[in-house]
Amino acid sequence: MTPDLSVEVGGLKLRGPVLAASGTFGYGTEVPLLERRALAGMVSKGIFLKPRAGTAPSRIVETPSGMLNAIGLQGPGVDALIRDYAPKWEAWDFPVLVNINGESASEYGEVAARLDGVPGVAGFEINISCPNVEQGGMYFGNDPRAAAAVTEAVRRRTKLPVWVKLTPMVSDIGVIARAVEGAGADALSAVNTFVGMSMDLHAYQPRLSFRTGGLSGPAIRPLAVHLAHQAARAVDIPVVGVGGIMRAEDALEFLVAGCRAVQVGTATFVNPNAIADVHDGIAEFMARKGFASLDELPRYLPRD
Amino acid sequence: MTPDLSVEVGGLKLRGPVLAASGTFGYGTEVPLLERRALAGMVSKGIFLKPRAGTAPSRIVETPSGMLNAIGLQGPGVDALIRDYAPKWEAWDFPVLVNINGESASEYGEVAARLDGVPGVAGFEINISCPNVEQGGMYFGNDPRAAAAVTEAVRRRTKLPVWVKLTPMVSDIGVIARAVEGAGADALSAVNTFVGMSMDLHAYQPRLSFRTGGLSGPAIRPLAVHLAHQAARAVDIPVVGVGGIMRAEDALEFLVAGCRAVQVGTATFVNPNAIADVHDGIAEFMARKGFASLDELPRYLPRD
Amino acid sequence: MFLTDAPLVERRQVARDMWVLGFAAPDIAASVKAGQFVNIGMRPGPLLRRPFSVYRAGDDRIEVLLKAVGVGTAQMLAMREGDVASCLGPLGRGFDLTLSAKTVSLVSGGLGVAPMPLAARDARAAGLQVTWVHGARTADELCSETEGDEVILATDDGSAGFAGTVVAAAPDADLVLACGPNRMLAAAAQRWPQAQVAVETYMGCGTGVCLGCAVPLTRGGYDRACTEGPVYVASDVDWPALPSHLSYAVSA
Amino acid sequence: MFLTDAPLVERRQVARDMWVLGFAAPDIAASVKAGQFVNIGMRPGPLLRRPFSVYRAGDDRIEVLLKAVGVGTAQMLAMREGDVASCLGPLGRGFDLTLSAKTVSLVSGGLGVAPMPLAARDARAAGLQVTWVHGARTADELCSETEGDEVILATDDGSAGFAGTVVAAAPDADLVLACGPNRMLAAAAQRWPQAQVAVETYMGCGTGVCLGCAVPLTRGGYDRACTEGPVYVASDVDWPALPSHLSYAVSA
Ligand SMILES: Cc1cc2nc3c(=O)[nH]c(=O)nc-3n(C[C@H](O)[C@H](O)[C@H](O)COP(=O)(O)OP(=O)(O)OC[C@H]3O[C@@H](n4cnc5c(N)ncnc54)[C@H](O)[C@@H]3O)c2cc1C
Ligand SMILES: Cc1cc2nc3c(=O)[nH]c(=O)nc-3n(C[C@H](O)[C@H](O)[C@H](O)COP(=O)(O)OP(=O)(O)OC[C@H]3O[C@@H](n4cnc5c(N)ncnc54)[C@H](O)[C@@H]3O)c2cc1C
Ligand SMILES: Cc1cc2nc3c(=O)[nH]c(=O)nc-3n(C[C@H](O)[C@H](O)[C@H](O)COP(=O)(O)O)c2cc1C
Ligand SMILES: Cc1cc2nc3c(=O)[nH]c(=O)nc-3n(C[C@H](O)[C@H](O)[C@H](O)COP(=O)(O)O)c2cc1C
Ligand code: FES
Ligand code: FES
Repeated sequence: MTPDLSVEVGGLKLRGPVLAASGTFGYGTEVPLLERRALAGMVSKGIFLKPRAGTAPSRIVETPSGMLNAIGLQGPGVDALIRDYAPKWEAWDFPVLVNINGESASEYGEVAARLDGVPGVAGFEINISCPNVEQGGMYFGNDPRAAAAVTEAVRRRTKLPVWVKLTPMVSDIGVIARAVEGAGADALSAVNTFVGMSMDLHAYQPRLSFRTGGLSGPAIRPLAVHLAHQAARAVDIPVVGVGGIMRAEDALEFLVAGCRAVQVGTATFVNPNAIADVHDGIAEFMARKGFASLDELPRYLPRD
Repeated sequence: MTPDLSVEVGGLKLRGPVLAASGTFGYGTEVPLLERRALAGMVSKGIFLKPRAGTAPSRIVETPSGMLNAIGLQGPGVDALIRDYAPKWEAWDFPVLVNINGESASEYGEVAARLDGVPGVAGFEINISCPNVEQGGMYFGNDPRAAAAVTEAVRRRTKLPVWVKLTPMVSDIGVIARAVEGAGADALSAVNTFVGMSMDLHAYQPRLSFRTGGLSGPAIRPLAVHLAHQAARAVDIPVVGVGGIMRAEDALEFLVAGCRAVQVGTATFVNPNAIADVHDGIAEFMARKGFASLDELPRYLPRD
Repeated sequence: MFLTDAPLVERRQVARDMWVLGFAAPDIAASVKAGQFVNIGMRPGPLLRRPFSVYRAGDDRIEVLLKAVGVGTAQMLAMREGDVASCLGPLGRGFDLTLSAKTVSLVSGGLGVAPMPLAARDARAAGLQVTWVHGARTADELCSETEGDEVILATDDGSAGFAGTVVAAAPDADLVLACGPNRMLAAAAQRWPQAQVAVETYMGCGTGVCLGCAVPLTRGGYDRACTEGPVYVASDVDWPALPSHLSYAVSA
Repeated sequence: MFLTDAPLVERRQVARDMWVLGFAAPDIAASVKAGQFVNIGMRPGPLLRRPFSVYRAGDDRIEVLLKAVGVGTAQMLAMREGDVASCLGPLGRGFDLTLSAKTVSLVSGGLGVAPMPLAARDARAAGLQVTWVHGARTADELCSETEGDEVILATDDGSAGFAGTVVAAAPDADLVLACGPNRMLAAAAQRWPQAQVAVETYMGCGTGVCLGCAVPLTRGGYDRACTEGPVYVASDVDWPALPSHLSYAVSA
């Protein structure tokens, strides 16, 4: 018996529970080795309204079981995305969500409006880990009101599914999760990278030109599982787990912790077939345990 | 030329910059292999007023480049500490700080008062990552007012040095750092463990009996360096860096990031001589670079 | 306690999937007592050391017995002669053989046979008459090595020796030393409350400083398996509160 | 692009601390072009793969040239024959030898000699006359291997060949291919703006998806060294904005 791995998440019917995480899969036109049959969906690299050059090198540094990145949301802007990538996505057999960014709630809304209805764009993932210029550089994702305002601004401009990608840099992720659920989010992605720093002992300054970077990879997995679990306990909409998934067992930890699906990021850098390997490993686990569908997988979601 | 590694931190003159972190060195009576000459000081396992049994097993689980622990502050209580351990500490050639805990600000103060003046107790490290029962299970360390209240409660009951150990589970560690500095702290230790979770795929429940645990080890080092750096930028009192230090280079990252000293925790589990190795490696680095004392080490501490 | 970089000097198979690895570690070999363990670390490899009972000791070397159950043990079994692992030990309190007794039964299930060769050695040195009782799920999982002593075998499926549990198969004796899965030890505790049993817990440090290896006690509170244990008087352990399976796996 | 578990089949020293490792990787060997690289991963080992120019290819194997500069390279040099590494490649755009030219200078500093044997092979196949120019700090750091071509040597300390930089020692040619520290390449760019240079950046993926390997361009913006590079026309790179040393070390 081949288990049924299809899931429905935040308005999208997916053929499996494993998506490609934003910023780790480009626009889906690279990674030629990937066995696409296993890819349930892709979240594109984060985009702003206008083109952005990104940060100066060095942009990456490895850390124990992880890596810091400060890419600075380099990207061609919405118009080029519509022209160069969306037409390709239209032909693909899995949905593409666009990871959208802005320096104000209205800029987020504007990006969504421009992409709404463009063939090939299946939905949005709002990245609220961007600096909130209106509030003086704080992050939208740290403040429940700002997070809700961004979500509403996007919600008003599109009928497509809206997912919100939560930042882990908060004391209580449940508060933010409830705020964006209330503002109309269809699903949550948990979590984005953790802010970290690494010092160069030759130059006596940070190794990254941006000083700090976002930590991803297996190092953050236990933290991400906890945050995704806390988010799942706080809301009724589905939660998509992200952070440090390298193998099927890692993805299954997120699913058991209450997530409906997962995203794989850094693992793809190490293993271009990571998504297929994770998908196949989940199928193998389900078959071995005798679960016919993901609904049968036991979840640990105490409400206390 | 042998470099001078002595430092003064928050009211204590230390023979070097490397201390043993709380909860990873017991009461200093174990770790027989340790070359004590290199140990600048020890922070004892966290203590409450009354004895505590701690959490049920399993208490530990390994994660990539890290480990989760949920020991539950098992300990004999203040009276047994005074009777069984302080007399030993009195004879040692390095200072022992007691890591103190409480469920209310006044309990912290009470613990400090009982230990104040006990020979062998050189100072306190306030652990504000304890659940604040008065505020319904939130952590003292998440809230600047609660953190300041605890610091003041201890400050009023002792003339000994008071260090405050910050939790990383906050949006802006600078706010907490400034609050406890204002409340009379002599130094800050940054940081405690990050809350994480790991799921058992046989039992479909958390691997730790306490559900969640604190993540320590090299996995968290880039996050800890960033937080210690942010704390050092926010205050004028010294900051002691903690988190994932395995080797001298790791300690030097914290020192370059603005810390006055460091604590080594999980590394001792892996290498009982870790503290001596880190100390000796710092001395070797200083000699190689021609620095006569730690004051000459360049610091990266922009104030913007 | 010694900390040494120990080269692999020996490797032999003793049951299906079960191997003995020998490491050159003279100081540990000279001082280890039955029931004590070593904490083995690898670089590169998982962060924490892995605890293993010392299986045999002598000729400047220690031996450990293992199966691949996760990343650490798989990596150990992939070592080639000359590769080096870091060994910390001997650790913990071993079996107490100073008690007045004439006969001893060494009762082991599966990998629980690990401390028994040393136990047999020390028991004989103390003038005791030794009986081995060793069980496994099936015949080819039985450890093929003994020290020339009489062995009572048991298998769950009856494919060799007594059909049933090793605890049921064992004769009484003045002294019972037992090691195996915690579930088996709980059964042993029912039959022989005074048995000395070597328990397994998840360990952080192995040296008494982390309090990770908590063993729940019938008198209340927790002991450290690495320091007060891993050998306990069976009736001192609160068996229902001790996790009976530890099937956690670390991935990169 | 191929992903393959490649056993180590060869290992030889070619200068002080400098080694060539050969891996059995038939598909990569058959398709790699000069200036392309492979991304090598180890389990257990550091998280990210490590990029290496392909030094030679043929007989179902690829060779890479390296020194131990950190954990990854140290671990690779500790491999024994038969040990396996994961190889992903060939990656990147190599040297363009389709340009009309009669002579080519291969200018390399230190480990920058890595892409040159393949460059010499491909250049000869394109009918070009090849001159090697290879420099290092001192004589015993010069790579001892060439493909039988004429070699102009240079050392900073004058202990062999020309005393001075490799850029100063090199003759002009219709085509200049250069590889070495970014600082050396910046000097090459001054002298030969049209030279093809293979740059080094910190890489996340090697396959174009992470945008980590940014190369600042004189026309503004950034390229991906792993995809649009690692070979660039020297004048296209904004050298002051490209980090000239990458001395980061990862620890466990
Ligand atoms: C005192 C003592 C003596 C032991 N003696 C032996 C022996 O002689 N032979 C033998 O094969 N095994 C022995 N074990 C068990 C052995 O330590 C584990 O099987 C080993 O640590 C697994 O490592 P892994 O990386 O392969 O597994 P992982 O992938 O990490 O996990 C798989 C299993 O190993 C357990 N485990 C992992 N890390 C530890 C740790 N640090 N401490 C305790 N358990 C852990 C997990 O709970 C789980 O059951 C002993 C354990 C203890 C506490
Ligand atoms: C296209 C390309 C081709 C290369 N070809 C060769 C070659 O033929 N021979 C050779 O010896 N070296 C080559 N390098 C450099 C080589 O990749 C690094 O020396 C190696 O990654 C160091 O790994 P480490 O773990 O030993 O060092 P670490 O301890 O990680 O760091 C030490 C040094 O390696 C650099 N480094 C670490 N990881 C990476 C990474 N993922 N990408 C780039 N740099 C990194 C650091 O910046 C630092 O300079 C090449 C690099 C690139 C980008
Ligand atoms: C190089 C890189 C670039 C990223 N870019 C984005 C981005 O543009 N938008 C976003 O929401 N997340 C971005 N992320 C975060 C990932 O989508 C993911 O949340 C994070 O890496 C944790 O997952 P992982 O450990 O599987 O990589 C990026 C991560 C990396 C490593
Ligand atoms: C097993 C264990 C127990 C700990 N107990 C305490 C404690 O009682 N009080 C405290 O403030 N920190 C405690 N800590 C946190 C450490 O002191 C330190 O802040 C943390 O482990 C990060 O440093 P490391 O990565 O070097 O271990 C404990 C850590 C571990 C691993
Ligand atoms: S394993 Fe750390 S106290 Fe026992
Ligand atoms: S290394 Fe990832 S895009 Fe070049």
